[in-house]
Amino acid sequence: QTLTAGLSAAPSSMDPHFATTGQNQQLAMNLYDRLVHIDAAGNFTPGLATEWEVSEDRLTWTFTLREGVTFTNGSPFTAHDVVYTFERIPEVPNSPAPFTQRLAAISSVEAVDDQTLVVTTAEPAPVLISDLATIYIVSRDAGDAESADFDRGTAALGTGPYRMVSYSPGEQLVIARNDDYWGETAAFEEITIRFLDNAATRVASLQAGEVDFIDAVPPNDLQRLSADDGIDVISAPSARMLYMGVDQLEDTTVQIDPAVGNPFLDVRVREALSLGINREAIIDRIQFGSGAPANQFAPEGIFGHNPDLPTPTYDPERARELLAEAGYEDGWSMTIHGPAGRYVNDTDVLLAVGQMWAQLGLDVEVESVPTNVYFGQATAREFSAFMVAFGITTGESSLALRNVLGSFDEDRGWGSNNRFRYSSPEFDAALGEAFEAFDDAEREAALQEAARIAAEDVAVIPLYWEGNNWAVRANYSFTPSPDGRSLMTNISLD
Amino acid sequence: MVYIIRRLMQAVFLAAVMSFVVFAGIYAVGSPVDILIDPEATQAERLRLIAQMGLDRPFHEQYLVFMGNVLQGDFGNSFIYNRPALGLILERMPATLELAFAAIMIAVVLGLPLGVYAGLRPGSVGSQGIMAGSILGFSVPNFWQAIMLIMVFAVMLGWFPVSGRGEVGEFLGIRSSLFTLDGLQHITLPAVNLAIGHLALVIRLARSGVREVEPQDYIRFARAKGLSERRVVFVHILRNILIPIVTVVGMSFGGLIAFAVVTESIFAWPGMGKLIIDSIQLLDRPVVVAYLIVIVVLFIIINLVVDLLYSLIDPRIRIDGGKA
Amino acid sequence: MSLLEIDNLATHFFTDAGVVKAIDGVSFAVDRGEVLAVVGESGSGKSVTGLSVMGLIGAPGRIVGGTIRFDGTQIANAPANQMRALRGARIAMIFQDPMMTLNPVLRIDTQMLETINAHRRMPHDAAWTLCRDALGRVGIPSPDERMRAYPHQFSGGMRQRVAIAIALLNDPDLIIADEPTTALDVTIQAQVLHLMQGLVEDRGMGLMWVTHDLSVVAGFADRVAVMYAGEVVEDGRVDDIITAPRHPYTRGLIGSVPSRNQRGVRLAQIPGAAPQPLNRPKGCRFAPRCAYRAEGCEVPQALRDGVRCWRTDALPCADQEVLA
Amino acid sequence: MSDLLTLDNVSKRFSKHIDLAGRLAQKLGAKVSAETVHAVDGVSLGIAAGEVVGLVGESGCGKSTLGRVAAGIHAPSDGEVLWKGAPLEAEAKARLRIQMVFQDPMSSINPRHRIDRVIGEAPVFHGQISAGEKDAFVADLLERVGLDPAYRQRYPHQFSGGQRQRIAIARALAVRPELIVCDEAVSALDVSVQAQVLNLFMDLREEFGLTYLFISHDLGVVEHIADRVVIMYLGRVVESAPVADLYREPLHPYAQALLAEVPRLTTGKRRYTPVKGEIPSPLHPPSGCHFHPRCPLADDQCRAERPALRKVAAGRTVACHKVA
Amino acid sequence: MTDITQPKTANSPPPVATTEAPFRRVLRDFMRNKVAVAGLILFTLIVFAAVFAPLLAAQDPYDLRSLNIMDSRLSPGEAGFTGAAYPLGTDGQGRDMLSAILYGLRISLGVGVIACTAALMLGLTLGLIAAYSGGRVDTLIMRLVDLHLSFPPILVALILLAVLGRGVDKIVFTLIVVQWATFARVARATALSERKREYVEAAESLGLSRFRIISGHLLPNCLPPLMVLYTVEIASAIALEATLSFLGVGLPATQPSLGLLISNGFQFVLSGQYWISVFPGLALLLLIVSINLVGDHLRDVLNPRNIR
Ligand SMILES: Nc1ncnc2c1ncn2[C@@H]1O[C@H](COP(=O)(O)OP(=O)(O)OP(=O)(O)O)[C@@H](O)[C@H]1O
Ligand SMILES: Nc1ncnc2c1ncn2[C@@H]1O[C@H](COP(=O)(O)OP(=O)(O)OP(=O)(O)O)[C@@H](O)[C@H]1O
Ligand SMILES: [Mg+2]
Ligand SMILES: [Mg+2]
Ligand code: NI
Repeated sequence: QTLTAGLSAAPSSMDPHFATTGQNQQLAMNLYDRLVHIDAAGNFTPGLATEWEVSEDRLTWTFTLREGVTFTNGSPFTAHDVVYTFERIPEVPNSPAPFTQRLAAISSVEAVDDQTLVVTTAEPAPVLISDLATIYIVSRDAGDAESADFDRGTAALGTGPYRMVSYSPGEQLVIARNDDYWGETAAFEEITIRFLDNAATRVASLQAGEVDFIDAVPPNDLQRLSADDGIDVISAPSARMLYMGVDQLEDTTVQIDPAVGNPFLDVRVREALSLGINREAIIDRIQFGSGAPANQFAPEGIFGHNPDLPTPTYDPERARELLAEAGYEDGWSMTIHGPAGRYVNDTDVLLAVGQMWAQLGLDVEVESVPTNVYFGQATAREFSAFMVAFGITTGESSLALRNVLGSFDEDRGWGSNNRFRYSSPEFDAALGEAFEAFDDAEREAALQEAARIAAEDVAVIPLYWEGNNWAVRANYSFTPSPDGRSLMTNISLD
Repeated sequence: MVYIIRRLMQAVFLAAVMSFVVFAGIYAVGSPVDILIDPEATQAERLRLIAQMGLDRPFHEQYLVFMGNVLQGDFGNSFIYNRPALGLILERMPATLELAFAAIMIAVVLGLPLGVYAGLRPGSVGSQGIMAGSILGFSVPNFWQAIMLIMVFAVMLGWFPVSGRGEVGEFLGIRSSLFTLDGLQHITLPAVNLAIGHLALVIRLARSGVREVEPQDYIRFARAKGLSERRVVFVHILRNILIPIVTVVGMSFGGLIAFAVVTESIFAWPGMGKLIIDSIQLLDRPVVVAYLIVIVVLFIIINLVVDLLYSLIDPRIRIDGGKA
Repeated sequence: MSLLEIDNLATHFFTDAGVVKAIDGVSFAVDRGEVLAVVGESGSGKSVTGLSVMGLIGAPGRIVGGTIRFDGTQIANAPANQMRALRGARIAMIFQDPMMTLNPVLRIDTQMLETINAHRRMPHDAAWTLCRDALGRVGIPSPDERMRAYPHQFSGGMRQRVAIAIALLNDPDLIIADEPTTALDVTIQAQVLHLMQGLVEDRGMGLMWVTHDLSVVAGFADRVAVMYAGEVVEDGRVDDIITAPRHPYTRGLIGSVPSRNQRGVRLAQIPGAAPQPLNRPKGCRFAPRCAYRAEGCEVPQALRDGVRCWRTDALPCADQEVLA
Repeated sequence: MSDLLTLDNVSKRFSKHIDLAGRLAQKLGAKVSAETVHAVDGVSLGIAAGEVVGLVGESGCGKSTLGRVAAGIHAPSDGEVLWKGAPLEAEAKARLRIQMVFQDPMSSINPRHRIDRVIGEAPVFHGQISAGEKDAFVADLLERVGLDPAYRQRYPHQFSGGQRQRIAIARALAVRPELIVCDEAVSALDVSVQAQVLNLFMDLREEFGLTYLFISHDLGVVEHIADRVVIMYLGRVVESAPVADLYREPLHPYAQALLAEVPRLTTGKRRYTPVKGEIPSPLHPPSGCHFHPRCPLADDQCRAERPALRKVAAGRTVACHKVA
Repeated sequence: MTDITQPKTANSPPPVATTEAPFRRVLRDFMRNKVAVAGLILFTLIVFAAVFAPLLAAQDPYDLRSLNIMDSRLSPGEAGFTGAAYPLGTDGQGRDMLSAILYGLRISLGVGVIACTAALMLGLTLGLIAAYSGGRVDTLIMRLVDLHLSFPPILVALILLAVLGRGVDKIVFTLIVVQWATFARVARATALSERKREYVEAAESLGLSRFRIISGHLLPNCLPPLMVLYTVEIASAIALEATLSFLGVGLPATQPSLGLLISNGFQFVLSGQYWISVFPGLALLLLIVSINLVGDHLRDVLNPRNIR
């Protein structure tokens, strides 16, 4: 049995250590294995490590590695390979999304024997396990391989369910079943993964039977594909939240007349803007029902989700009242910004937001900026109200909260995505607690508290969690995973 | 000789100017780091990346370093793919070239006979149909045609695959999808898409060429010699109308490579066009500059070939110095 | 029976603007070994006459009346195959502009050999020798090399000689020469005239020599047919026509030639200009310009006794008139 | 001298210079040379007031170029042009005193201007007449050249060739010239119309006391209208003589050949015995006397040495080693 | 006999049948071809619709307040939230397609015409200067043109727009940059061949000024081929703008040109909401075809070989 899949995003490299980006990782997952796995419920399960324990002082981790595992070149998997991998990661150059952060806590690694690995951290690091669940182990036979050697396949030595057959950048990746895989035998003998970034092409290819599976089904095609008997559509919510960031730094803001001041400093205004957005309509009319109204970064199922937060309901009356209360009954003029082509139907969503705010009495211009310029300008704080998204890939909300909502502080590494400069000591304190807590329950409570504070402050104006959609030919089935990746291992033939 | 030197000088000049303009342009747009960088990354990682890519240095320094490397044949690594930019482009060039070639073939093989027919029988219904078709072909935007082709031939009729390059065969050491049945199936729609505009152009050129050449005395003389109509048309007329056609086909070969940007992105054809548009969007400067330089070189080669063809077709033209 | 007999030939062009009666009443005959000069001003229909004989009138033109007998067979509007077999084999034609009669992109040998191959089977070597000898005969130095040259490598006079050589390749019975020397310089014109003179004498073929300049053929032709506005107005032996022109137009024509008149003296001139073929006078076409116009000139004239003028006998003595 | 216009040892060269690429190629050992055409090569000529000087020679011998130099359109590369003894260059007004009439009445009149602008523009521009006088002025001029003044609102294409030539003459007369350079002014016209225009020239000469430099390749025309004839061969004057003398007894071998070949309206068969050889290319003229390769009298001296233009009799000069 | 020797009797009326001015002749020849006339009528209608779009359109599609997202993707003729029917349906934002197309035509046509006119003027000026001056000026200008023409317009535009960003002014600028060279080259070529004509020499020998010769004599004679090019280039500018919009650069999303409308609707084509893409597509097609029809026939009519 073979499978041909059409994926929307091509990887930047087949080097599993090059970038943490989803499109790279979801492919690496087929070829390489990790010490620890995460199951659908978010629990850590044994991978290449069969068991692990933490010392009393919570600084030393001892991993017992699985026996009898071999790499695709036949050499056995040992602790030395793990050491090699950990040492290689910081050496990979030019990575836009390096793994270094994931190994930052580690102060040393040691292969005690072939099957025993000891990891020491400088400080107690509760997130180590979840970080290790993203590190792919490569055979030390790869030597000083460069990223290009992984593309060519010469260094692509893993222990995953598949092995690499061929890769043409931007075009396709062919992988074949790894018969020596220690786990469940893979479902397909060979998989051809084609990179089809044009949505219409992707859908047409599925319909024409050229591919059996596609991801990122454009929402507008959902209905039609569902109606097709030969095709099944699978939808799942994702952990990527779109939101409007509004500048809260100073008394004035770039896109608004200084005479008006900076209305966003007033929490009533922020709340009004949030109440003025008809999230259901956006999801229904623009996203064709794909996605869910959002109230916080972590959707249900993500560690740190606060189930008690209400979702803002569309209430233009109340919104206008609040604006009036804040002294802005006549509104103000401004341009709102969003990227063009970065998120699903992003320009349309932004236009809809503009429409809705215009109906609150604001004089809104909408500008969607090509992605390549957009983020630079956003970072340079050239926008006053702008649309961005943050997707949680680690299974918990801590990074999202720290990077997006934490007070901007370069030295501390907080608030790197806080382009609108929300800053709340309470929030920072709550989040800080979460980063120190070793106990899961304690951490969860801290994260939930932080989420609550942010929601009450209307730190950002949440829009919706993007929906993920896949489609398969009817004789295949696909089970989405919580991280929203398109994993070949989740596809099977009926 | 003079001609070749002149061409080379032009090429070097062109490449230098282009590379500077593009380099400066992309510098002006912004830093790729902002697009590339993982939202989860810290400031330290960000700075490290900027330093690694050499983006922290002043503009002129970046440019000089880049040009220095270029002179040694190194165009730098792609910011995104982390691989040599030139290699990345050369890897994808065959696919684009083969697409452009297939399109040119279609345009010429279909366009020439149709145009000659329309030129020989200007009033007939057939030729008016051809001309109407060519105006249409001229007018319909490329991307729109592509969508329609996919809709009709791939999705509705299922005759051709929607996307991709298909199987690649090897013949005489050249790897191309033109050598396999599967490959041919795959290339048909994109090649047709790319060809339509140029087909229309070739038809027009052929038609006006015939209308120009036919009343000439040497065609009359050929007829007066008692030659068969076939020989008159295929030898005497055709040879004479080839010049403008070769020019335009040659020029448009470059254009095709560029227009492949649209076709490639719609048909998911793994060529340079798709790469370049992504690269421009992601500000992958080394790739964009390398691409342009490769294009300049291609253009020079094409122009040379066209000029050589000229002197083959038209003995009056000498390579070094225009008309004799 | 003459070699070529044209009787009341009419060829019209059916254009958008109306029917252009290019020729309308052309009659004359050419015998073997005879040189007939067809003389007339620009637009009088000389070339159309020649092309009509060759069957080379293309759309929108058509022979609409009259007969052309070649060697006894009627060939006006003959089927294409029949004409093709005659053209280049038994009737050959040479055109005015030597720059344009040879196909610029084909080698001389190609253009010569195809003329032979179109009409008879012959081994390549023999055909080649034949061609080379033909070139030699028209006075092209080192014909072996020249066979491989392209037309642009020849001067105008040489090209015209090559064209003549091609016309002679298949030993035609009749040659139609459409102003073959008009574009040439005096000394080169003399070379061509010399050549043609020799050929006609040696081979005894018929020659129809079209020209607008009576003096060119004065010492060369046997007979002259004078054309005006699409019809032959006078036809006779060359000496008779020069010494005693009988049609007023012929008189004017001869009177206008400067070298015949004394220096500095006003030239005899015909007022006005030849009528446009779309709106010609109803009756005698020359009447509006005619000095001897009288009542009775409003009816179309017939060619009687070699003149198309009913008053020819009433005209004053020619010599007196010219000096007037 | 009382000459109106004097050309003193005037030369005109057209050269294609070598560019940077060419020089590079030269360094690399390629044969690259600047190509220079000596269109006019050391010509001295005086034109007296009221005189008609005929300038004859074969195509490409530099007649037009000389005419343009004389009219001040081209600056000479060497030598001097004097107007009434003073350098022509210096005086803008003097240049208006010399006007040209060109060969092709189709291209010598701006097709987009109405006749009144064609004729009236320059005098108004130079302030010779006021804008208000223009209409009457143009009407008057049209009448003088034999055209109905009512036509002055028409466009050039609405006139026949002869009429257009009259318009061109009127345009030249409009700025009150003293010398008119007629460059093949009647060559493109039919014989009957040519006679009309020649007559007009003669009439105007009398009426306005004009001086002509009358360029033509038609010896008959020149004989008719000129007082003195200058014969050029490949950029040089070979003979200059009063018209009667020259036609009675040409001295230079080239002049002899040329006059022998002139077609004449005479009766009786005539043998053409042309000079052999082609006209050499002005790019690579023969050494010594340019005519030597075709000259029956040529010897070593002719091959090596350029013959000077010598005075052989009153008003007669010849450039030939062989003429006593 | 007197008439034979009397020179001034050449006053016979002009034998040439046509008595109209060149422009009228062109017009008459043009009118003879029905297809071309149809193209002209169509083009005039489109221009009319574009110019008066604000009066004709039911809605101002650029005004966010007048849009209602609840009305999005209504099929042609369907009534919306507020009860008003949309003759050609609505797009994903709830824009009335008819209004959007009218406004889109306005933008597309405006961009094409303005850009081409500017490019024509620039190219013409430079081309004429190059042709008339010759020498170094000529070389310099022509090298520049060569440089330009050896780059496919779409690439130049893509890069330029990446640098400039979005906006009507920016796309107009880009189109000018992309097109001037073509005009310059053609202008120079025609000017060079016109220059060889003797009427220019005649003007020189009449002592007219340089400026007058270039502007009064050369220029009008160089215009016909340029006018043909101009029409064709307008069409190609419009198509290029559409392509660029399709590729996501060029015009801002709030001011959709036809190209942008098509591209926005592209995603809906396969899902059945054909009207969002097809109607603007048809409008674009009609516009370009009509321009090409006019230009094409103009070429035939202005062909010097047809002018007798
Ligand atoms: N293809 C054509 N379509 C329409 N009219 C034509 C065509 N060919 C010739 N004519 C007309 O027929 C008439 C005779 O033309 P023809 O070429 O025979 O003149 P000619 O005597 O050879 O003149 P010239 O001395 O200029 O060669 C002309 O008025 C011309 O306009
Ligand atoms: N502008 C120019 N550039 C280069 N060469 C030129 C130019 N004008 C004339 N020549 C060359 O100068 C020589 C003389 O040309 P010119 O036109 O004076 O000859 P002509 O005697 O008038 O010939 P014709 O009888 O054909 O008009 C020719 O070889 C021509 O090629
Ligand atoms: Mg003729
Ligand atoms: Mg000349
Ligand atoms: Ni009388």
